[in-house]
Amino acid sequence: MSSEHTAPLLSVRNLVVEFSTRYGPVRAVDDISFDVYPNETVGIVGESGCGKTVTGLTLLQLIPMPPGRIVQGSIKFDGRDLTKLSEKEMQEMRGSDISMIFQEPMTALNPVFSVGNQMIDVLRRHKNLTRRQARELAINMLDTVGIPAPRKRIDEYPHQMSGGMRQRVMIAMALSCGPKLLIADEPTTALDVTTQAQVMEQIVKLQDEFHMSMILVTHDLGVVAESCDRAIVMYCGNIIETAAIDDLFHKPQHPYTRGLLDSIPRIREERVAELPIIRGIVPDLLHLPDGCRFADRCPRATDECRKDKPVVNIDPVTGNGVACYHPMG
Amino acid sequence: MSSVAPEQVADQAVVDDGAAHRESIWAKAVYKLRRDRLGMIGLGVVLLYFVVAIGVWLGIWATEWGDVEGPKWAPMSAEYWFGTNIIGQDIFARAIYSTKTAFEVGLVVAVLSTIIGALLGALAGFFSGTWIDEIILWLKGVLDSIPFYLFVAAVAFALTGNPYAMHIAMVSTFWTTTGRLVRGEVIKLKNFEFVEAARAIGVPQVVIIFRHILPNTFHILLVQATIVFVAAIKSEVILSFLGLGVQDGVSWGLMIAESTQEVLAGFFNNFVWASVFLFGLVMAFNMFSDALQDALDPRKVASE
Amino acid sequence: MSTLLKVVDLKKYFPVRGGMFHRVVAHVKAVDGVSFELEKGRTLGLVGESGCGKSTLGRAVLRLHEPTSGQIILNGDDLMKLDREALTAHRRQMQIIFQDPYASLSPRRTIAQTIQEPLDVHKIGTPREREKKVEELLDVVGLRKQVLSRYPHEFSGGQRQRIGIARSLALNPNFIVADEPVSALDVSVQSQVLNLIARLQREHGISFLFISHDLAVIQHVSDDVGVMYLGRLVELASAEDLYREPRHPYTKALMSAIPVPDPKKKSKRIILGGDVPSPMDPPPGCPFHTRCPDAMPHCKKAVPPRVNVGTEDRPHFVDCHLFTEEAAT
Amino acid sequence: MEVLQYAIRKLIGGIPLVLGVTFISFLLMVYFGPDKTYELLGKNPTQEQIDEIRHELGYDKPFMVRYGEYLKEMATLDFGASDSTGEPVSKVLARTVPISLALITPGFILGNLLGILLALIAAYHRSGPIDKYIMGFSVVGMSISFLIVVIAFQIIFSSSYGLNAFPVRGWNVHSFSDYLRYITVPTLATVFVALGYNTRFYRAVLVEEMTRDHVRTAKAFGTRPGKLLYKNILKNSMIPIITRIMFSIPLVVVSGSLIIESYFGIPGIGKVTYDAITTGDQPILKAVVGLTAVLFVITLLITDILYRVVDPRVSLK
Repeated sequence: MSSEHTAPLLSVRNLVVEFSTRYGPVRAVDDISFDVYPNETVGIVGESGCGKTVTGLTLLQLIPMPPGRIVQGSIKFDGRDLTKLSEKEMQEMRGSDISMIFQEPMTALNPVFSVGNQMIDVLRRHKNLTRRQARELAINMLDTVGIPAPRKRIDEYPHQMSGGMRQRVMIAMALSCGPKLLIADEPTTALDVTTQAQVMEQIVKLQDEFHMSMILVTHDLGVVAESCDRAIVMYCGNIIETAAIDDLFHKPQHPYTRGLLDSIPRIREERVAELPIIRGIVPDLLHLPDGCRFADRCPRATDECRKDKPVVNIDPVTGNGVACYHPMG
Repeated sequence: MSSVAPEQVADQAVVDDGAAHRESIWAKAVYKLRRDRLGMIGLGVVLLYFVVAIGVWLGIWATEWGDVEGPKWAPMSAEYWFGTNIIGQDIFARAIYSTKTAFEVGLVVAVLSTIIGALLGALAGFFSGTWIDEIILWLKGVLDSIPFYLFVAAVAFALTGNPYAMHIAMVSTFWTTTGRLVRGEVIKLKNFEFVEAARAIGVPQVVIIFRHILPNTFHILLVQATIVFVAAIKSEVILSFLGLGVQDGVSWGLMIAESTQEVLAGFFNNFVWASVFLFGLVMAFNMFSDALQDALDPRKVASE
Repeated sequence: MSTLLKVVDLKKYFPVRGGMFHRVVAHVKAVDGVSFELEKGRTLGLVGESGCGKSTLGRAVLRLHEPTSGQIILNGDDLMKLDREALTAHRRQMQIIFQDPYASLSPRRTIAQTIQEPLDVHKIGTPREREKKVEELLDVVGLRKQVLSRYPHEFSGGQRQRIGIARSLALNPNFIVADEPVSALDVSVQSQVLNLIARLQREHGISFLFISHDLAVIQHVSDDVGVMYLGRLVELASAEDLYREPRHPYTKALMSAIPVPDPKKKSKRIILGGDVPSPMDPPPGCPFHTRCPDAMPHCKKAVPPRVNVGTEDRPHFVDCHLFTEEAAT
Repeated sequence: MEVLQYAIRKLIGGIPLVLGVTFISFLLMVYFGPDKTYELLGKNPTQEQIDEIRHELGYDKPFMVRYGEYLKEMATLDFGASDSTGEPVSKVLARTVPISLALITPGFILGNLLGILLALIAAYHRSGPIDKYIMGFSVVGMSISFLIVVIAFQIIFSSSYGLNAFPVRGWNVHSFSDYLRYITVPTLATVFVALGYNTRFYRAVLVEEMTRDHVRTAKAFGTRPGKLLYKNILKNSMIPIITRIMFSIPLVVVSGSLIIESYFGIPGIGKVTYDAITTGDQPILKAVVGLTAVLFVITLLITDILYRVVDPRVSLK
């Protein structure tokens, strides 16, 4: 839960990320602000192309630059503005204070080195360890993330492991230097449902053990509901709603959030003839409407919505906020 | 559109009419190509050479390439722009005439190797893992493992006196790279669902190959054809030097071959001008080919 | 009701080649003895995790993948006995809808060419009539006539999926295999396409074999549901019964693993250990015994037979020793 | 043991290829090749004389028998004697192959090493000015004919019109310094020509590897750029790099030395082959073609084993 008493660990303000394309610049992330408090899990949800992944990557400045560019905004982490750090300082930060895990565990690990080799590299990069010490620590980490026979498996190559196993290795690597913040970009999307459950449970457990904050980037509202404290809903590069998890799922304010929640196929008591839908399609980032970007698909839209873009107003008490002129009650 | 059920109206509303801002690989390629300055310069130069070649072909200029006109080894002058060679032929006329020879060799070899490479590559790819594939791969392996100049020599022997021995030899060996690339692409494409969809409909295999698969390899073929064109022109030079190249007429290769004796005696005109003409065309073609490759690279296209 | 499709003991083994002269050294048992029936106008949902063989099964039923053995009886004809020509003729009544909306349309062909191709191949009607039919089909899937001369890349994923559906409807099939038709789409578009498929089934009486890894999607469209694990059908029942009371331990685990988009309903989860075994070397006995929380010694030895735990007119089949007599004693 | 088994399997698998190469070379060079009958006969030969010579040369035997004999020569490495000099082919090879290797190897190694180095620099500065210069140089290098480079370098380095610092042609090597003097110009020419193609190819490979997910992962864990380049990118690019190097060996040894040696008048295998081409010396040509095919098969084999060394995913089974 957000708290007014502790300072946020991460504080993003007015962040704008642009990609140059031949049709002109595209703002993948357009003026977003949010906070992440210590030990808190914040979900960033939205459909493909909404800017959630770019947000995650931008925090560590991992978007390809060029064509990407941070146009403005600040990313304050632990009192330092990451946008102002030199590339060298940023390298120190990556993998030690802030770690990241990715969607596709098959391609995210280097196929020609054993997992141990890769883990030892990370450990020795950020900690003053001998090879032997690093290896022992790596074995410990593999054990911690639930890999059976870690002493044997540490010398295996990624292709010798299953998808779930590889993702655990990624997690072990990410946590090995004791980060304060973990950015998980669709960590279970490429996995099967049953494996997904295993891995998600592991992540949540470890987050607790390691006293980390976590940003969980996902399109899966189910995953958000189960493991986040708070969530940010993105649409076309904007944050359109942010709320504590119970509020978001039970009293969604933004019509888009509501539509998204309604349209997820879920196991129901009764089979319904028609699933609720959101009309229309996501607008092209190159041709965004002037007003609210959801207006064309919104059942509540008025002329006001089409004229000016609503901004997120954060309620100082709940910490919830919505960018909508006509929020749902 | 008369009978539209109520649900359909709701449905139809979800479909926007405006085209999404995606373009075909070709539209993107043309756009990128036109913005590639070096590539466009390259294309311009190639076209210039092409016009020269057409002129020769039509008999408009350089008709006197074979005539002994002046003294031997005349220096550059208003009459003999590039001087004359050992028997007094005009080097400028010969260099111009050679442009036609180069285009002949390049075009014939590029077109034929591309066609053969496309067909055999597509067959091998579509029937990958079967004996058809095995045979084509074997043939490719065999041709790749005979040293090129030896192969040309052998073909020249077998076809003694045939002016196209060189062309035949080049086509026989140059198709293999195109074939390999097409095979790889076809193996990828044939597992695409649109090919399965065609099979599910009952489209015959031959039609699937020609209508659904091969058109999707055109970008590879185009780039490959430009590469083969350059390779053919460059090989002609060396083959002519070895005495296996162009049989009648003249080419930059023949001119350079002639010049090897001259340069040691201090007469550089033949060598320099043949080299400059050759380099100009090859360089321009390489620049164009590079730009084409960049423009048609699906990954690069996708990244934007 | 009458049976449209009857599949008996269908097997599809993919040879694995290796060694000298590309000998067959092993088989991937993608589909290993599957039997089911599909009634006219109904939808059988097929659910399972990746690699369980559900997609292969869908293609084997259409003989897009040549089955290794078994019977496929569609409208009284055994498809396995047909030669190439007769099979092509039979393709009029059976069609397939694909997963990837980007890979399933030929990129160099216009929408009109794509949708009309089935009519051309089977020489149905005059060119004039074909054109008219194509327009009708567009109407049915909710696209406008103007799209005909455009190319696939001009459309969004959901629109492409509609085009694919129009193509598969062109021959008025009475049986369609839908292979993960919505899993590549965003949530809000998913419901649009699911609604379309449900409507087609109601209005045209088409029978579907609907393949998905998503239990919620399956529930929405299916009358009956089969659960696959490692090439076998482990549970087969009406959707209502299966979702109300799953019987097979695997189905139970699968159901519990789905993240519920409701933070207040944190379900009690059955976390399965380990990974799915390789289909090249499936375990002896029950394929699920290596991960089954209820495994008994007997499960390692014998392949469980199909048991009806429902009633005669409302069957609920389970392939599990928990319900057989010899194991109970 | 695994490797040995694999090698044997692979060599057996190479038999069809060798058969194919020998068959084609037999067909082109022997069966349809030039007829020596009339060269060996005087003017106005009688039919008996013709028949006798043809019989001696084996021209009257059936196709398959002649091919069989050719294969036997291949298998026993007994190619007879050169038509033009009468020297046994095996002796010719023993004399010339070492010279060619000594001539070609330095340029080959340098061309690849420098190519990789330039490619690394270009890839590291991708899209920047340094990259553009290197790639520009590479396209220029690719556009100049090998023959032009050889002639131009000869003029520049070896003739009185240029530096006149190195021998113009020939191979009169008695000491290491002689060796260096004779190989300098050919090596420079080889490197110059190879560099354009190599740099461009290797850069493309490296840049492709740079866009992979695992490189981003390594970056996300703070890996320094230098380490990223040699550990994540170079090591992962080894398969295409090895493929290129290995497959250019048969080509360079025969085709490359052919031009260099014939132009510089160096008595290596290339020169011998060139002379054999111009005089139609079949025993030599047969030997060169056959042995190159065998070399090719061995190259394939070694390449596969090297793949296994650099990539754990490759299985030799």
